[in-house]
Amino acid sequence: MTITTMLDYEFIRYGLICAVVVGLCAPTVGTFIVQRRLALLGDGLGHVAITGVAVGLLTSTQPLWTTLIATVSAAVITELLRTYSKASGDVALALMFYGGIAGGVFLTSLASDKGVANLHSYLFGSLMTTTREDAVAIGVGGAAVVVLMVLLLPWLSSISIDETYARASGVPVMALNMLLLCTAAVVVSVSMRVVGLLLVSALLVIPVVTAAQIGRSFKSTFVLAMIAGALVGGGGVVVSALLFVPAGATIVLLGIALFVLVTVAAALARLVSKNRRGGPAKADAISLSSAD
Amino acid sequence: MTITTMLDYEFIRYGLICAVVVGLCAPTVGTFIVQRRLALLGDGLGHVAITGVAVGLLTSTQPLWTTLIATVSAAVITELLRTYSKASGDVALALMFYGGIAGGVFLTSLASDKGVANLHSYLFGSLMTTTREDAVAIGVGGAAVVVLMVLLLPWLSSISIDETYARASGVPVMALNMLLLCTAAVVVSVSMRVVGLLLVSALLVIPVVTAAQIGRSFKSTFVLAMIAGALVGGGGVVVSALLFVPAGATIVLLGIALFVLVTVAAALARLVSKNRRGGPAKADAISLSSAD
Amino acid sequence: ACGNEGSGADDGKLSVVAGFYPLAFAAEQVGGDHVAVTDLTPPGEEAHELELKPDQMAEVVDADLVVHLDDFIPSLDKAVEEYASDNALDAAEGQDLLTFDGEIDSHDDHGGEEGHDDHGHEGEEGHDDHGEEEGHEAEEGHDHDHGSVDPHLWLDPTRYAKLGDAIADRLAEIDADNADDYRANAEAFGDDLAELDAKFTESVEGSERDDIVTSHAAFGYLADRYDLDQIAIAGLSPDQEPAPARMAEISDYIKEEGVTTVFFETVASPAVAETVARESGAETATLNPLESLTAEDLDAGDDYFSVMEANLAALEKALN
Amino acid sequence: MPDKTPPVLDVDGLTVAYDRHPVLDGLDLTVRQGESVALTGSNGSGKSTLIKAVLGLTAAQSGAIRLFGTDRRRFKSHSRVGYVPQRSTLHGNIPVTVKETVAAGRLNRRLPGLPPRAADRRAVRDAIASVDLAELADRPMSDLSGGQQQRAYIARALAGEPELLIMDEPTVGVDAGTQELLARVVADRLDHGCTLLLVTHETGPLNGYLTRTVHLHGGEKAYDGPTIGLHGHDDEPACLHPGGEAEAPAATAHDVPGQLFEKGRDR
Amino acid sequence: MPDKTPPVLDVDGLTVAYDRHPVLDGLDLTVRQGESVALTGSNGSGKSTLIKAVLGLTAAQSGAIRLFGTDRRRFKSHSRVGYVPQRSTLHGNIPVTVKETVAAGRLNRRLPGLPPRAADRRAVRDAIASVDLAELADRPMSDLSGGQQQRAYIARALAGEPELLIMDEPTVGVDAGTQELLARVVADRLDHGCTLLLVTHETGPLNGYLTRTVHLHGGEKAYDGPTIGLHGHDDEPACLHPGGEAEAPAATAHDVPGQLFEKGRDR
Ligand SMILES: Nc1ncnc2c1ncn2[C@@H]1O[C@H](COP(=O)(O)OP(=O)(O)OP(=O)(O)O)[C@@H](O)[C@H]1O
Ligand SMILES: Nc1ncnc2c1ncn2[C@@H]1O[C@H](COP(=O)(O)OP(=O)(O)OP(=O)(O)O)[C@@H](O)[C@H]1O
Ligand SMILES: [Mg+2]
Ligand SMILES: [Mg+2]
Ligand SMILES: [Zn+2]
Repeated sequence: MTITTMLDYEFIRYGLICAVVVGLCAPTVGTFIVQRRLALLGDGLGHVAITGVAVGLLTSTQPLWTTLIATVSAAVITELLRTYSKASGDVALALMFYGGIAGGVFLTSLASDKGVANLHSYLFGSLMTTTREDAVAIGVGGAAVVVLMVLLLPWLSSISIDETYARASGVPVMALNMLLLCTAAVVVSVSMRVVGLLLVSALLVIPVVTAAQIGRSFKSTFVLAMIAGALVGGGGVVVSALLFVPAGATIVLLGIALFVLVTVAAALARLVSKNRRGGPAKADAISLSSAD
Repeated sequence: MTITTMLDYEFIRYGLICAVVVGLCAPTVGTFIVQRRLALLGDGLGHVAITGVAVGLLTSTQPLWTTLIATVSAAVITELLRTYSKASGDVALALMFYGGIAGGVFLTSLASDKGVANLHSYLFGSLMTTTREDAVAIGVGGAAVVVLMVLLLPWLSSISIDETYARASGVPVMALNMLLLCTAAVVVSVSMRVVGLLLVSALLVIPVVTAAQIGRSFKSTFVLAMIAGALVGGGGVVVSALLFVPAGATIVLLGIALFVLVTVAAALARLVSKNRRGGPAKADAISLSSAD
Repeated sequence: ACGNEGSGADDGKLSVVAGFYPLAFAAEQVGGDHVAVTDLTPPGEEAHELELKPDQMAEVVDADLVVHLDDFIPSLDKAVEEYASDNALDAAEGQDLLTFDGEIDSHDDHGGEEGHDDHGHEGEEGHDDHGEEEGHEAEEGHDHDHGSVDPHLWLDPTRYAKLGDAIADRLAEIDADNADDYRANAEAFGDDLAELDAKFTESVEGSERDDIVTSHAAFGYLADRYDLDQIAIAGLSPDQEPAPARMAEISDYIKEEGVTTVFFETVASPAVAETVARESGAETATLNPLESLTAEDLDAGDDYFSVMEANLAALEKALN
Repeated sequence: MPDKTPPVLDVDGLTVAYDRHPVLDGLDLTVRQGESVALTGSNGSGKSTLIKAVLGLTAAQSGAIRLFGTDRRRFKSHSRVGYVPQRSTLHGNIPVTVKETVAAGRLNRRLPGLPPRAADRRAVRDAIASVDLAELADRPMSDLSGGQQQRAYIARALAGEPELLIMDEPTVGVDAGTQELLARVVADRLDHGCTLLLVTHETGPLNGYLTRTVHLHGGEKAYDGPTIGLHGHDDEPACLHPGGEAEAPAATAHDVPGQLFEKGRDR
Repeated sequence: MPDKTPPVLDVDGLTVAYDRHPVLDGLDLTVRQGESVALTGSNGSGKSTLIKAVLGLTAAQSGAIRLFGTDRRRFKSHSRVGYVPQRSTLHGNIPVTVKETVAAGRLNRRLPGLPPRAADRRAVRDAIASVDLAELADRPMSDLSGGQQQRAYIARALAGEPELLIMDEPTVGVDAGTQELLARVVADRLDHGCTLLLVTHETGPLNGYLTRTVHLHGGEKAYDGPTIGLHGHDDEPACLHPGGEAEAPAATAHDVPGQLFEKGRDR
């Protein structure tokens, strides 16, 4: 396959659309998640989804609903744990992780004769098997999430940056926290069915930390993260199509490569500017004192 | 199987020994890990182990060695990332997670004709299939880890509590950090072959956060965590044997149940003592002023 | 092994523990009324993902015979090695095994064959996170923990018949009183399989095409026996996320060669097969690799033979 | 003046205990509009606890708290109260600028989901200028020195244009020049009818504007009256010199003198 | 006295820059054994940066730093230096008691892997007592008030029985009683030949013991000489009154007077 014939294939077109949309949308939620040190939330929700599917199969309910219920309640419990026990975010996440896995294993073993075995086919999508409907759903849902996050940016950033102050100044902290975590739960549960859990949970984090290496403010980091996510998503699909490698893993590795590149470049830039500091430093000082 | 006949089975005896030893030993490393907000380190190392096994199979090296090399270098990289980039621990972990998974997927897809397919049998053990040699190895290794952690407790706790101060006061922070993370890497890589990754990574965290709910100092939390770990490990094996459920998952769920119980009990105790504060409060005040 | 009171001893039957469905089915056919067979993999469960629970371990330890397939269920292998090495029968013993290399198809510039990779997931603890892993990735479902040797030998009736004979020999050793019954049962089982083999040979030999496109390479023995070309999309495991280039290549091949059907397996997600089918204009159909039967299958009275007949019908339709 | 204006903050029989340790014990306090109150007391005497209870950051065992005449739990006009916490610190992985930090103090005047109006932008800019951080407005907080960060937190409280300013040791680590600047800002706010409740151990230019002192000791008010000795070690005025003008009878109930008194049982 | 004792800290042409912003620019500073030096300067003038560079917490672009005559990078007798950071805060999931916190300051006198000796235990106990926290020694730090926590950090620096005490605004939030207590502790240490380098904006009992003042401005020493105006606003003595006795010529290079001077370009 070459770069020109690639788009002749429908499944590559849809995969590309989904990758770019998830790349744009996941970091908008991810910025707040990363700020509050919950970088592994996406993965944790994925683990809980296993229990959700198991419950769905056991009770003969549509697994999508039980998954959503399981992940949203896990998000709520994480938040409550964080708020009311002495546990920090990562501990709440870890409890969710291990509880999610162990719960899934336990339930399957209790009722293995109900077809519960086949959990994973309810859980994991693959970028290359997305359909037109998937692409439309992801596009519409993704746009809604982006709009919500952008509109609430100052509020969500204030609770992520200094929660105690936000609470003292009357921001509805609990409600916003729940909104954020539930949005994350919905984004992860829905899009992992389409693009796979690895991809969505990695795109929640990697573009954001990449952007944070060069961003100078919360807002610029937010925007840079969206750009990085879309770039890595789109680029990964193209590279994987050219190189005969799986798309999801390629996107993630490309994201990590970009992170390393940006981090090293930023460090070098700092070093260089330090060494020739005589110049800009003086200029700086002058502009500052004249402004005084 | 009943509680009396249970110990007639050799495999239950060995499983019980391994569960109790891992229950005692994992929290000693875990206390420092949890204090530095790296609660998901164990799971992350497990993900990296996948890449390690893949490399071993591709290069026809003994997978145990490549796994150890992979997890130890991942631990080192996590620490370097945390120290030199602006990323916090959870972000470093997330990069390791997703990099580990994606790397494994990628490598397997590149060379699937080399028997790489069979990754998991190199990775995951099960408590119920531990042998005498496993039990001996785990026992000796576990004891060594406990001794090391106990001897270095003040140093390791000082770098976990206030790393900047420790650095300023001449504690060899980098060396101790590396020692800690490498110990964690070795503990996880070795014992997941025997008792499973879920079990060892969960026991790294759950007993510690349980203990932190009632501990009043670092040292008491450390000791309580060991007790909780051993209790849960041993209890879980017994319960799983009686109830015909998988041992690993049972231990983890039991651990979470204990955490919930302790947290609720501690919260209730606080509430009660608040409401009857008139009594102890006055007494307290008196003892304080008379001591003055 | 301790406590060898033998769970089957109560009613005078031999206790036989089998790793998963085809092994259990063969043991039942051969053992008849003289044995009580326990299938360690519950209906509908992925065999490779099995974590042995304490009570199952006790069954393995106490069994008169354990029938397993080396490299298929890692935790069972270990249990057998430690606690039942004297009472175990490896189903692969004495069989002419296929490796994935080359034998299965010719389309593999990049990783094709290999069949399965492993996966384990919900099963044992470990996996899981693990499970995750692939999970993360792939579409999932069925999978296999086998190295470069293809374990699905029961999909070739002639090899499956040899397993019946091997089980009969072992049972005869253990329970000399009923040796003749076991040999007779094995012979009858072999006859049924020979009949099935004849049906396959007949309908496949006369068919227009000999390409079978599957979502992963579980049907190597079937292809080997009946001279078919197996083209596996994801190459290895159904868990493995397929490379887009591979999917495009197979779509092109399907269009060029006029292949009509893309097969997926009962337990695996059909997503990859459906995508390739959509892209190339082919249809999808199921082939059952028979690693386990679901509770519904069993309730409906299905067994190895009826499922193989269904597979045959699907093949006939696709190849003609 | 104090007696004629309406009460802005009304604390009635407030009791707060952490675990088994009582910190505030039936505390009464009324602050009227336009007053400027210094809240003093030794370390651990419960000053921050009082403030946290008023802001709803700590649960009280008993007692009532009214803000602008409304019970705290029903109080919704959060923009009327500004808050500078003791020891704010940075955490999180993403850089946050001074402007973004200060803008968080203006959120309680904005409608969720709507962009800031011109007035909001101006208020943020003015607040930053008033602590002399205009040149650093777009720099990440993590690049700032300790005192500069503290000034940003003060600006955050000012950005909401509050009527009641509650500051917990706000001038900690702030240099003398900026303290004087800040004193002028505070004076200006007081002129506009703003009310001030300020915790302090330090002496400094601000103290000149604090006309009333409330001194906590042993979970109760040990002194409540006019500030004595405006310059110098004025953070403990009533206790070091428990003069006749103290209105609180509690002050005389303590018979421990000077130094010891300050290191008493309430730590 | 200062000129006769050996230098304890010797900073030579120290230059530190963050990103493109130079903070210290070829700074020279020598502190001799037994001196007690106040390090002053407005917010952002580089006081903490200087201290961090001395302790190896910040990389310097150029310049040499010698501690007790040894280059900082080869300096190994860490127990000779005690440090109180500006704004220590708690983090982590596990409770840590006051005693455990203070014991961390003693580690540099212990051999890794060995239990504490009686002297170690005594030093920790004495340090805690010297900041008047004995009764709270076994309480978790998170239960303490802001000032109490600060006192624990001071005790941590004292626990190593250092010869050079470097404190970055140590009395921030510490009540007057404890400040006096602390002043006595410091006086006692000075009597025993200890050296003191202390950053401060505040006035307080400690300042009486600070005989020399180094004032930073624009990345350079603006004043280095005896402390002027011991009580009062003495954190900016030389600049508000750049008297003739200033040894640093830099002080006269600035022609900006009073107030403006304090809010100069170095913020
Ligand atoms: N990590 C950093 N990155 C970039 N700039 C920094 C960093 N730390 C400090 N600075 C800048 O360096 C300058 C000096 O900071 P420093 O902390 O040394 O000041 P200070 O004299 O201690 O002030 P304060 O009295 O407020 O504590 C400040 O202008 C600050 O903005
Ligand atoms: N979260 C907590 N848990 C338990 N006890 C606490 C907690 N916070 C404060 N305390 C205790 O309550 C008492 C009052 O603390 P508070 O912070 O109100 O003091 P403060 O007057 O503000 O002191 P400072 O001048 O040091 O800031 C102290 O004795 C402290 O030990
Ligand atoms: Mg306070
Ligand atoms: Mg400073
Ligand atoms: Zn298979």
